[in-house]
Order: sequence, then C-alpha cells, then structure tokens
Amino acid sequence: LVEPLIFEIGDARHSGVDLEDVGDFDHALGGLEREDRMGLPGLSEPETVRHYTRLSQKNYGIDSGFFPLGSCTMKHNPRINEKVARLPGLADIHPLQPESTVQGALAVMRDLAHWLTTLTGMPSVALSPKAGAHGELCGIMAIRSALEARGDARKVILVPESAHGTNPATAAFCGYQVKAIPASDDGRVDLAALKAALGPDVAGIMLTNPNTCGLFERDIIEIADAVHEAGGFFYCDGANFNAIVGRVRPGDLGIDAMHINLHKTFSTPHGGGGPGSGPVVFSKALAPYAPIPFVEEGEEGLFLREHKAAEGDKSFGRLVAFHGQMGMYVRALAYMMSHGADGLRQVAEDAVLNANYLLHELASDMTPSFEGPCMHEALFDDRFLKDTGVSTLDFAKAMIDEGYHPMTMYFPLVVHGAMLIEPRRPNRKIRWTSSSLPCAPLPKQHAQARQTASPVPLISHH
Amino acid sequence: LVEPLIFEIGDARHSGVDLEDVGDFDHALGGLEREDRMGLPGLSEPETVRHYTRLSQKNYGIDSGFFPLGSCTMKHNPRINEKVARLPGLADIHPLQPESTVQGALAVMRDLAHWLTTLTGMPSVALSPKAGAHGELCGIMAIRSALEARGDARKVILVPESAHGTNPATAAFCGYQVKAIPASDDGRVDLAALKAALGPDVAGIMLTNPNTCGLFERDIIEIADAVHEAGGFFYCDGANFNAIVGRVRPGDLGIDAMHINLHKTFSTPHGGGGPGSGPVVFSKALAPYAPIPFVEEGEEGLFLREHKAAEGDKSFGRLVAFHGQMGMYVRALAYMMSHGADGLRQVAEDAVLNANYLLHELASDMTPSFEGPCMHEALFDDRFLKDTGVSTLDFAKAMIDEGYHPMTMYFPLVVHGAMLIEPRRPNRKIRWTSSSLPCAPLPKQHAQARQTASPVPLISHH
Amino acid sequence: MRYLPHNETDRRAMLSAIGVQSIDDLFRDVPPAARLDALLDLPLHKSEMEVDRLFRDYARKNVPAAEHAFFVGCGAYRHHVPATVDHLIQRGEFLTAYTPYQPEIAQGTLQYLFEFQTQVANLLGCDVANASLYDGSTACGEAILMARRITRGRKRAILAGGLHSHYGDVAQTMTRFGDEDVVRLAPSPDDAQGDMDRLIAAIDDNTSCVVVQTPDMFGHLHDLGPIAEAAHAKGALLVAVVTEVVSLGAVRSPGEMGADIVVAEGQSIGNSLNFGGPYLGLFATRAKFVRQMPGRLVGETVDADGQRGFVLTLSTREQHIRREKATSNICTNSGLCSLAFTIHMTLLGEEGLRKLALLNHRQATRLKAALSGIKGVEVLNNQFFNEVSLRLDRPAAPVVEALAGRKILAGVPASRLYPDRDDLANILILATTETVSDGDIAALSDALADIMQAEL
Amino acid sequence: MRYLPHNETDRRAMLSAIGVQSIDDLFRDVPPAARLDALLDLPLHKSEMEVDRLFRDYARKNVPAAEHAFFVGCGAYRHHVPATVDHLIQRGEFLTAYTPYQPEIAQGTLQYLFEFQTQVANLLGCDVANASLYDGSTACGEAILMARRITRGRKRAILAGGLHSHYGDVAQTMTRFGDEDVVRLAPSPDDAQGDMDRLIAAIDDNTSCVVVQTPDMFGHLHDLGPIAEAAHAKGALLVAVVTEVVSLGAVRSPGEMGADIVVAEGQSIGNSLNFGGPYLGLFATRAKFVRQMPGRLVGETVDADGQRGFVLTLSTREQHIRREKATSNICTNSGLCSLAFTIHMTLLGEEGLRKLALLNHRQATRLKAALSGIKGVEVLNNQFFNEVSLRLDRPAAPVVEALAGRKILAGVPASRLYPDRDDLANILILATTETVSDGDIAALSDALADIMQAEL
Repeated sequence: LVEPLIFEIGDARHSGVDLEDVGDFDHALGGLEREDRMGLPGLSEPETVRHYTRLSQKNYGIDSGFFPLGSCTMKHNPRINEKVARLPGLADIHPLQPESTVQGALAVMRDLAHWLTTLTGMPSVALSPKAGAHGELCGIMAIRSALEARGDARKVILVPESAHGTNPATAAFCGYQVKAIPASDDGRVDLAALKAALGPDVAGIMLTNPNTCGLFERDIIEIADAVHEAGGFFYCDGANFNAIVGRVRPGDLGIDAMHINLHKTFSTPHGGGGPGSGPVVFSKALAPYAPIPFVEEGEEGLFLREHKAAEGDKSFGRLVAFHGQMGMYVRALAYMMSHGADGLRQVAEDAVLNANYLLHELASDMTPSFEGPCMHEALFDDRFLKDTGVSTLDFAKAMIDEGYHPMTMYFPLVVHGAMLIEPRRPNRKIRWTSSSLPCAPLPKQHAQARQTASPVPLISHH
Repeated sequence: LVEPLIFEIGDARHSGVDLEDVGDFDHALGGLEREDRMGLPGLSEPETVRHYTRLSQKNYGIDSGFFPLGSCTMKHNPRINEKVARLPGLADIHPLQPESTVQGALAVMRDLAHWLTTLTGMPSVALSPKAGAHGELCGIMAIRSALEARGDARKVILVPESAHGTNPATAAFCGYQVKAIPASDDGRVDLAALKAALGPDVAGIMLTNPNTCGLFERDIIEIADAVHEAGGFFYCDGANFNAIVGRVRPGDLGIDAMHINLHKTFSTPHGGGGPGSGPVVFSKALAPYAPIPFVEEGEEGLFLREHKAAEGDKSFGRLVAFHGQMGMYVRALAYMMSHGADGLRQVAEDAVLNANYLLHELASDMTPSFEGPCMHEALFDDRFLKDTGVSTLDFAKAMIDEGYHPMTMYFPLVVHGAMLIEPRRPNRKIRWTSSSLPCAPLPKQHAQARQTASPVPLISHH
Repeated sequence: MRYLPHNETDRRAMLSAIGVQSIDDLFRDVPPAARLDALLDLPLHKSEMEVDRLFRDYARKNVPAAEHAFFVGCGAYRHHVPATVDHLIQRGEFLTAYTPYQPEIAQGTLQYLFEFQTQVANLLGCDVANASLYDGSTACGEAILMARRITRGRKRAILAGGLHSHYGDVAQTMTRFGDEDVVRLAPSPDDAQGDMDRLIAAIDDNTSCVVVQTPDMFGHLHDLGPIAEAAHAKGALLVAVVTEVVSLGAVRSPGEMGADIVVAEGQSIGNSLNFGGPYLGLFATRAKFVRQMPGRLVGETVDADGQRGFVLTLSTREQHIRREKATSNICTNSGLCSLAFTIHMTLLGEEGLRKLALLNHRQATRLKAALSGIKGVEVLNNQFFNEVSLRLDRPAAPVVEALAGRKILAGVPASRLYPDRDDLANILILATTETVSDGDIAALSDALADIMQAEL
Repeated sequence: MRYLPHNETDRRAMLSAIGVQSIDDLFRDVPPAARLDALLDLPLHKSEMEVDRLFRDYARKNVPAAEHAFFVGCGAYRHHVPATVDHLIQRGEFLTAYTPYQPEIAQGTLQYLFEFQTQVANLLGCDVANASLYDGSTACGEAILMARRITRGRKRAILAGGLHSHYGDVAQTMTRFGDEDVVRLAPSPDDAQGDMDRLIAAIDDNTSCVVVQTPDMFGHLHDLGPIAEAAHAKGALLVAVVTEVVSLGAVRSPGEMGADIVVAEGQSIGNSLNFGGPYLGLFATRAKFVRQMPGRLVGETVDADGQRGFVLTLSTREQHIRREKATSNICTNSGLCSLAFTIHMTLLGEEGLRKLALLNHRQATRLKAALSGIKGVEVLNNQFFNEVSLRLDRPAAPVVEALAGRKILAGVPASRLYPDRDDLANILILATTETVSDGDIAALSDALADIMQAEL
C-alpha cells in the first residue's frame, strides 16, 4: 500500500504539539521576522505515529530477518545500549557545561579510549571522527601532518584495487594522488607490485585487513616493514576489525593508523545510514598529530584538552565541533563491557566460524573466488552462473523475492560478478545448505523466472 | 511467512541472558530441588528480538491504520504516557514499601481520584478494580452489600437486551438472577417494560449509557428515579463514557455506581487484551461499601487505608492484592492532564461529531439501524445487504482484505446482522463517502468475490 | 490538542455536512438538566513538556528501589528485566492491538499467547494454562470457584495460614456472595510444619479444595505431596499458589507434587514492581478440567490453505458468548504483561532460569547467615527460596522505618498485613533477589545490628 | 554470551563440518608473531544488570540539564522533544536498517529522507537539500569546499567573526591540505554591525565565499541581504550558517535573504544534547548547484508498475562510484538523527514551529530584561533570537563556576572557546529555550546580582 507523503496529508494549520500560549511581547528580531509560508505540514500526534509506523514497515533491518550483507558488518543492536544511552545523566548534558559537571561523561570517553587502545595495541586514539570515512580523513591528515613536520612533501598514496571507495576519495581529499596496487591470484595485495610501487614520493598505503575479499593479508607485517622502510606510513581501514578483535592487535602488525567503525565492530545501530562514529587509533609516530579534543586526567579530575597548546603542539587541529559522537561512545562501551575480553574474542571467532561454514556448505553450489579459510565473509563470483542466463544482479533480486536482504554485489571489483556474503549470526536452525539456504537454489527457481516476469516488490503492504 | 514457535527454534541449552556465576553453596531447599526437564526453550537475544519483531508484524493495531471498531473505544496511546510510567520513581517502587517512601505514588492515586470524581460528579471512587468487568463486580458487590446492610435480600438484576455480555455474567457471579429488558423501536430501553419489571425483588439495573447502539438513553433520569423509587440501585456500565466526558456527569443522571475503563476513555494501551483498569465511582449511598484500599490524607502526609477499621466499617473488603493498576493510573492521569477540562470535552465532541458525520455519509449506501443523532458510534444492520448474497461476516472479512480492521459485527443483538462502527479519529483526508470509505462499496467489489475464491490473509509476510 | 486531528475549520465543515448548526445539536438527547454548559473545575490542557515535568515531580517524591539496599518482597519481587523485553512490548503492533477476536490480523498476539500458555504450563508442571488473569490474587480466587464447580456439592475451601494475607482477603471477597465457605487458618511463621498438619487435619468431606502457597508468605517452602495425597483421599482438590515464580527454576513444580490447579503471580518474570500493578495472573490445571477454567485460551488450528494458525478457543465458557451462564465474568487478560513474561522467559530459557533461581537462593542463604548472629534477631526459616522471616525482640515496623532512614528498605513488617495480630508484631519478612548484592546484605546486617543494640 | 546464538556444541559441530580441528586453524593466515593466544588485559563479560548499574554510575557523576536552571547554548540547544519521536526512531525497522542501497527493502528510509530533504529545503529557504551530513560544523566545511568548486580559480573563503569558533577551526582543518585559503575575521561581540562591515570590505575577486552565521555565536541576528548583494557583486557566494534552526520559525530564512548555500546544525529539532553528538548537519543550496553538493540525495521515481518509489540519486558524485574523483569522501549521513528531525518537524508543522520559535524568543527578551539592571552586567544584543551575550565587569569563567554551585548552568564563558583572547574573557553567552522557565530566569538574575555585588 502506498503511504502518502506528509505534504499530501498534512497542512500548515494542523499540529501535533501543544505549546504554552506565547502572548504579546516586544520582539527584538530587528525587522527580520519570517513572513513567507514555510511549506512545513503538520500532523496530529496519532497521524504522525501512524505515518512513520507505516513507513517503517517498508523497511528491512537486522531485527526483521536474515541479513547476509558483506563488506559492512551488520550487528545485533542490544537494547540495553539504547537504554543507557538515554539516561538523563548521559543524554541530557551539554558539551559546553563546566567540566566539573560532566565527570561521568569524560570517564566514558576515557574508558572507551582504554578499551580501544588495548584491543588494538596502539598507544593513542582520537575519538572525535564522526564516521568511518571521517576517520580515514583523520588518519590521512595525521600522516600528511607528520610528513610535513619533517619537511617531506610526498604526493602518492597506494590503494589496493579491492579497497572501499572511501579510501581513494579520502586520499584525494587530502591532496594525494592515488595509485592502485593490483591483487594477487589468491585475493591479496601483490607484494611484489607493492614493493615496486614504493619510493620516496609515497606517503603511505591504505589497506583493509581482513581485506574486502574476506581474507587476511598474510604478508601484512612484511608490507608494513616495506612501507616504513620507504619512509611512508601504513593506514589500515578498520571496517573489518570485527573479524579479528581479541585475536590480533593491529599494533602488532605495524599499522600506524586505523579507524574503527563503532557500528560495525561495536554494535552501535546502523540506523539506515548513520549516525556513525569512527575513532582512529594511532601509532607512537602519529599520535602527536592527532586532532583535538582529548580527555586528560588532572588534579581536579578529568578535563578536556580542547585547544592546541600555544607552542609545540603538533595536533593538526579540530575535526568537528564539540567532542564527537558521545551517544555512540556510550553504546559501544556498553557493548564492550557486556562482552568483555573473553566475549569479544568469541565474537571474532564465531564470525570467522560462520563464514567458513557457509563457504564450505555453499562451495558445491556456487563458485568461491578464493581458497579458504576466509575470515568473517566469503566471496563468490559468477562463474557458477555461466550459461544460465542469470546475472549476479538477478541472483540478488531473487534473494529479495525470497524475503531476505541480499548480499553485497559487484564488490570488491577484483572478481567478476562478485557476491560477498557475511553471515551475521544466523539463526541456529537455518542450515547453510542448498536445500535450505536461500542463495543456492535460487538461480534455477527464481532468477530465470524474473527475466520473463516483471519485478515484484519484496514487502507488500496492505 | 510462517514464524516458527519458540519450541521449534530454541532449546534448553541456549540462553539470551548472562548471569553471574553461582558457584557452590549449601542449598536450603529441603530436598525439593527441581529435577525434571522444564520444557522452556531459550533463544539468544538477537534471535529473541527477531522472533517477536516478526510476530508483531502479524498484528494490526491503532498505530497500523484505520480502526473503526465499535463497542470498545480504541484510542491513540500517547508515548509520553509510556515514558512517564517508566520513570524509576514510578515504576521501580514496591507496593509494600513504607508509605513515607512513596508519597509521590500516593499523590498520583489521590489526583487521579480527584479527576475521576470531578468528571463524573460522584463523591467517591474505588481505584483498585483491574479491568472493566472487575469494576462491574465491584459495583454490584457494593450494591449487594448495601442491600444486605439494610437486611434486604433482593434477587434480581435487570439488564437490557443490548448489554455487553459481562453485565449478566457479573450479576450472576454475585448471585443474582438476570432479567432482560427489551429495547424500544428507537434503540433504547423500553421504559414501560422497565417500570413493569421493577419491584421489591429487584436489586438494581445495569445499563450502558451511551448504550451499545451508540445512542444516549433519553429517559435515563426517569429510569434512575423509577429504580430508586422501587428501592433498587442504578449501575451504569461506563464503557462508553468517552462519548460524554466533560459534557455530562453521570452523577447528575442518578447513577449509583459506574466503572470507567481507563483504556477506553483515558487512553491506556489496549495491549492486545490487557492489562486494563476499571475504577468505580460511587454515589453517596454506595460509597461506604466500596472496597479497600483508599488513599487518605493524614498529618504526616498521604497514607493508605489498607484494612477495614475494626468496627462499623462497611467496606465489602479487598478485591485485589496491593492497590490496583498503578501503571495505568499514571498513564490515565497523564492523558487527563494533557487534555485538561477543555481537551476532554473536546474529545467527547469530536467522537460524536465523527460518528454522526460517518452516519450521515454512509446513510445512502448502508442501512442505519436508528435515526440520529448517534453518540460516538453508529449502528448499521444488514438490510442493505438483502438479496446480495453477502452477509455481515462477509462484509467484515472484505474490510480485512482491504487492509482495515473490521467494525464490530453481530453486536449488539437487538438488530439483525449488526455492524457497529466507532470512527476512532480518522485521518483527516479519509472521507467517509462511498467512493473512498472502504465499507460502502465492498459488498459488490469484494464480498461476493470471496464467496467463490478462498480467503486470503490480510497481512502477508515474506 | 495534539491528539486530535481536527481543527475548528474541519469541525465546522463536518457539522455543515451533517446539517446541524452546532455540536450541541448532536447532544440533544441528553436531558437538559444534565447538560454541562461550562467547563468542569479542573486544570486546562497542558503541553507535553509540562506533563513530563509534573510526573518527574511525582517520581521525585518516591524512593525507587534502585537507590536503596532493597529487601521488600511479600508477593512482588524486584528482578532485573532485560531491556529487550520492554523494547519489544512497546512495538505499536503489540501495544495498540485490540483483543484478538479477529484472528487474521492478530496472529502475533495469538501466537505469543500460545507460546506463553505452553511456557506457563511447563513451568507450573500442569497440562494446560490459560492466557493469563489479572494477577495472582484474583487467579487464586478464581481457582477456588473453579474447584467448587468441579467438586459439585462441596462448599468449603480451606486456606493455609501461610497464604498471602491479601490473597486470603480477595478469596473471601470473591466468595462472599456465593454459597462457598472459606476457612482461613491462622498464620504461624514459627511453625511451618504445624501449618501443614493443621491444614491436613481440617480437610473433610465438604472440602472443595485446600489452598497452599509455596514458598509461603513467610518464606517457608512446602512439600505439597502429602497435602495432595490427603486432599485427594477426601475427594478435595489441591490449589497451589506461587507468588515468586522464579522459585520454580530451583524448586519442584506444584503440578509435579500433585496440585490440581496451580495459580501464580507472574510479575517476577518480565514485569516491573509498578507499585503493585499491572501484574500477571498465571493459571494452570489438569487437561480434564479445561472446560471449567476461567479466562481466555488460545489454540492451534490450520487455515484454509493448510497453514498453521492460532485462534481463541473454548470461548463457549466465556461471558461474551454465555452471558450469565459464563464460567466467570473475566473479559480482559493481562496481555502486555504476559508478552513481557514470555519474552523474558524465552531469553532465560531453562538454563537461564535455573541459574537465576540459584542466584536468588544463594543470596537468601547469605542473608540468613549474615543476620543469624545478631542479638535479638531470630531467622525462622529452614527451607526457603529467596525470602526469610525474622522474629525480632521488638516490633518490626519501627525498625523498618529506622532502616529506611539509612537507605535500606528492609522488607515488610508482618503488622502491615496483619495489623490486628499482636503475635505477629515482631515478625519481619525479607526477600533477596539477584539484584541484592553482598554489599547490600552487609549494609543491612550492620545497620540492623546497630539498631538492635539499642535498649528496648 | 547473550548475543551469540552458538554454544560450544554448535561450534564443535560446525568445525567438524568444515573439516578443521579447531578455530585456530581458521586463523592460520595470521602471521604467528601477531597471534594473541591469551586474553587481553580487560575485564571479562558482564551481565546486563551489571552493565546497567555501571552506566547509572557514570550518569550519576554528571549534572543533567533538567536538574538545573539551564542557559547553555552556543551551537547546541536543549529543547523538549516529544516522546513520540524517540519511540518511533527506535522501531527496529528504522534502527537496524542498512544504508538504503537496495530500494526495494528500504522504501521506509528513502521516503522519510525524501520528506526530510523537502522540509529542510523549505525551512532554510533553498531549492534542494541533501539527506544530511555529520553535523553543522562539517557541513560548513563542505560548503566552503563546494563554493571553491563552483567558483573555479577563486581560493579564499572569508569567515565572519561571529561564526562559531569550532566551525572556524573545522573549516581550517578541512581546507588545510587543499589550495584554499581561509580568512577568519576577529570576533567582536560588542559590534555586530562592524563585523558585517568588515566582512563586506574584505571581499575581493579571489573570494570564493563569505561565511556568515545568524544568529551568530554571540546571539546577534544579521540581515544577510546586504552581504549577499556584496558577495554576488564580486562573484563570490554567500554561505549562511544556522546553529539554532528553531530560529527559522521566527526569522527570515537565509535562502530568502540571498544565501547560495545554507548549512545548519539540526540538533535542536528532534535530538537531545548528547554531550555534543550525534548531531545532524543540514545542507541546502540552489538547484543549479546540486551536482556539486556533497552527501546523499534521495529522489522520487516510478517503479515498473507505475507506483511511486524513492531511490538514491546523483550517486555519481559519491565515493562508492567515483572513488578518488568523488565530490567528497563522506559516506555515512546522520540517518536516525534526520529521522528524529523529520518526525519532530511533522509534529510541529508550520504553526507549531512558529509558536515554538516565538516562545524561545520571548524567554530571551525576558532574560535580557531581567539581567539588564544588574550592576557590572551589560547585555550586548539588540537583535537576537534566543541567545544573548553579556559583558561582565570581571572574567566570566569563575562566575559560571560559582553559579553552577547554585544549581544554575549559566551559559558559556567565551574564554572556553577563545582561551587566547583576553578581550573576550569577560563575555558570557546565554541561551534560553522553551525549557527555561520564568522561575529559572529569576533564579539566575538573583544569583548573578548577588555574585556581582562582591568586590572584584
């Protein structure tokens, strides 16, 4: 059923709020009173509830069912996190209140920083970036600042072919040229090609690990050494940190900076596209260049370092107004505390276990792109669809017809007709076999049928 | 899509909670340890969220769409009420805490009582009944107690034919014989028949006003006088109080007792069948017989009268453990305060306006049972379906097919094939005409079609 | 008004369409003497912000359990309810749904009630459970009436002394105008076994049922086996009452011990304290008695397409069909509370419930140990779950007041429930749940020892 | 672990199906030197009850706004958000949804974003708005970069002195490694008109844009007309910044006054203070610039059956298509915050927003009146919306600390934002919204008068 737009059901003369009568008073707007019609329709409260309830019913989320999306970890969003984030003592406080009145909030930031640096084995973290891509910006800016501080005007950032699109976009944003590194036959960075590309003009490399093919970069320490030897820095895209948390510390791999998508690894809600939060951990070499603000411990308790110190402060400055995504810090910290050191490690293990189980069970029906083991996601290509007249897109749309969110399609770009599947904690009773997993039998049953019939919407509403 | 039962997806060895380790300790269960398998499956938290989310999607509520149910007012459930009812100071308090630690809770009960007695014009209210039918029980028990106190062992309660089924059931529960009073041609109590039925064995009458045909009992004051003259009491079923709140006080009509369904008139959630709350207002004659507990004002603040005084206390006793539905008191009081004296009156007026508008707009397509004006609901019968081969049931099921909750069918019993429609605050843009209201054109378009085809479910899930 | 879609323009247009001058014309059937022309003497409408502020003011005048060491029980228990539960029951499709009379658009409600009934039956150890009643006390009253219907001709229910006093009061009220006779044995917190012996001795050929609570209101656990045997030998039924359902994660179920009808207060699972309501009456019995059971029952069926579905069943017992011949006058159940129960129980599962129950029990044993050595304090319980009673050397009520001043809500003085019984004036009933920390117990123990040192 | 569906039995079965011995075998690609065998030095998992308790402990160490008279603003404002808003955004179908790349199963997200964009464009007085950015400060930075792209060859953005200092800092950071030059004029709270005059004087042929905030960070309202005219005359763009969008219910929109790009912090509508985030960047511009706009844009389309539907459009500007040639590197928007905004705005409607704005303004006029007579206090604003600045006869920061001790959070001392500028040390910035009562104002006025009586 079509739900009309608010502009079709509401109008300027109805409202869903009651407010105290304003009465007469002398305005002090200096003649700038608004006089135009604003075009902002109002609805009564019950109409509003109904409208947005009905819109929500046209969505599909983690709570709705099976969600095998790859490349962007979709996690269960615990409601205890939503609850504590709404405690008045955490939600109803202003970023510019006196620090003496927000010691608990500063403690949340301090404790979150402790968990993140301990889990990554990195000495420092900047919490303020507002999302993953913003974290990338933060990391590359720190790299450029460090290079400039030593008078080194390098111009190139290396990015593997399989990288997320934000990586090259970020490098370009910071004034770098992007140079692509090809993948090897086993779905990893071609080490030889990388070494050949390194040189005095290379500021650094941006690498995702585990990479977007769902594989751990076996040569990562060698890569880090080579980059450092060439005078560059190693930026790691932490989008897939979930797969290794508690089992591998990025700091032990030679990484200089890595952002952590709190919604991918630490369960803050995806929310249909945000808000995100992308803290960046830094190596000792980059830590001095990290952006303000920071929480520090003083004699009278915790305080915020909100400004660059007058002299010698190497911070590249401020990335955002105020102190970042506090609401997400609370949720992420609640998630970490709920799991603990033991539970977080288990999360990584279960993610990898699920993906390998799926890879194994589907290997006979579909064509895995690379040999296992994979990490948290399994990559298939379209070889198994050869001569069926069915494309990767048909296949994904057929999954929608079956009532599931489709996997990621046509990404990464290094294999043909990619299907990237991350099995987000399946229901135990869904077995990953061709007889019960929706993916495998679909090409025959549905996708071909779709080519003759017109598409049907997934979720019909009456 | 079928959602499996928890017994099919969960088992005893999985759980969605984490609890502190118990460790070893000496039990003091006296050898009564439970040893059988309980048959209580567990699910992880994400599986639980998904299961109940999917179940909810098989429901239809006020938030989902148009809801023209008659005989049971369905109201918008404001979320501010849900919010304040969950304040720890109101939800996380125990009924047997020292009274000094619950003065705010007692104040809520005192203030709710004040609103209810003022709105009804009755001197006293018993808050504790847990639902409407429980309130009926409370009222009839008070009547019987009052009669017994004067040594009067009357045996009969008069109940109109159009009454809710709970009315005769309640009278019987209290040991009364039920005698039905027929309806007049204009859909009201037949005054002559009533007067003829009155006598020394009649304990009282149970009447709904506005009645279940959606009509105001014009003769109500005369009825009250006649009942009182015959030595009986007048119980009013307050299910339809919403239609007159702020415009008519039951106390001015000669009523001795009336329950108020807080979910019908004061917006506490219907919840798929409860919890309800059914406070009962009493006349001066019945007030002494009302059940404990009561909130009273003492020197050290508010306190609870939880026990009958040693002597001379006429209360018929305790109806429930503790003090009734506090959670519902909070919501109802929040609703009353939000509306105020002016808003509550407007609610009644809008309810009556909507119903009469509907009655007027549908009169040409359907057959209204009685002449208007109606109160908050409009009653139609099946004369307009004559010779169409379509029944009232077909008609209602066809509404379901259209994506709407159906009206009340085959009730009240006083007309043939009844369809009782209460237009709960429609969307402004739904006009009540045969071209856009789902009811009117359906017989031709759908109901006949249903007779040849197999029924289709309303809400399909994929 | 934010809840009303119409504005004055809309209203005028509708009046004009109807063909009347004013809204008064639509109220013309109201006798003139009863027409209110002016507004009633109540405050005018308020903004949501003001309403929010007023209720925060009410709340501020109460002491929420979380802010004190908290030992109050006696029929309502404070447990940690997972945030998931409260989130899910607030989904509009559950919260704002009507009674599931139209199964096509109420499968969500009907399926969870079906799951709920099965959980309740399994938990209580019975064949069948209904879709919930108002609360434990009214469920107990209904059980007595049901036993009366089953044992036609028998007219006396005997209530054990350890039955919660409010439950006894409610049973008396509910049977007040019938021909049933309710006998209440005297409470004897110091002599749990004697209570059972006297109960068994009281059963005769006119006894419809005996009503026994376990753990009882003083915390004593009872083996129902001998009582069931004695009752059945005389043709009477055993009605078992459980006010703390978490106990059933550790203690043998009443059904297994031979009870014919088991009623319980289900609040402990999924529901907050709420100052006494809304709560959740659980009601289960033997299959052979199902047609005498009050309240709603959901059953499984198959629709026209052969798909499983759920419907209200056995409605022929109910008031909306049977009117004055109905089994009871109950109409509403405790829908949302039963949803909260079933979600919480699903999260727990058998393993979780067992562990939760043992945690509760462990804290009670620690409480007993901590208080046993205090001068002037005697712990009365040998078999208990999460609640114990103390006999103090002085009246309990002032002690509770004194402890409240030290941020300890130290349980319920029996005098609150039995103001007329001098023999119970010194009895204090304390509950522990998983929310009671060892620190809370130590705080209570220290403060109580301190208070008891004072001369009488 | 309550969030993990597997238990050890499940895991063993899966490992065996895969054909490996242990989980370690699946991590065999990790270099041995980097494998962690032991657990990290962090606490073990906790029950939900403990987590709840720990966060209540954090919360207890903060002073929530509701408990004090509250005048803190400066870019984040405390408004009453209807409970409906927070309820609806928590519906799982919104909360747990992915980015709407698959329109078939994301029509809910896409339609509300479409409605949101239209509301934002209308509110700001522009042709088109995007689906939101991170917050106001990053939106401002993006606007400067966009102006640079539009005015090819021009390299200097001029920031008015009244621009929020954090916004200026962020603009400097975001342009730090490009070839853009950012000129920040000095703040001049005592001379609002002078700020504008200097800005106009600074525009030259190399100016890509001027950036003006109104009301500015000291509360002054600016007529953007003359600035737009001056900028356009020199071929530069006007970027307008609004940190308090509620003002647009009372004040002429920046678009109407001639701004080319309007950015705003949308937090005030629908979103809590949250100690600074997540907030909501609003971004709107002229239709002709739409292809240079950063972020997501949702458009209307028609599906194969002729039914209306919504899709992401103009994605060719975005990083997931264009990679290094993208308009910006932004990927995420502020989905749930924009949902909260659009729901709150729908509840308000035009009438509600106007009234809300006037209430805010009225309280500010009352604040000015109440403080104007106090010795040592000068109110600097003549044209303002809901925020005013004071010049005190002494440093403001200690005064704020002293008032906090009296349960009054009396705004932001300018020194918090400009610690290096001695000329601003005595400036105090105070905001009023509909949540500030007359009693709050009186309390502040009394306490401030009291404090100012003390000798310097």
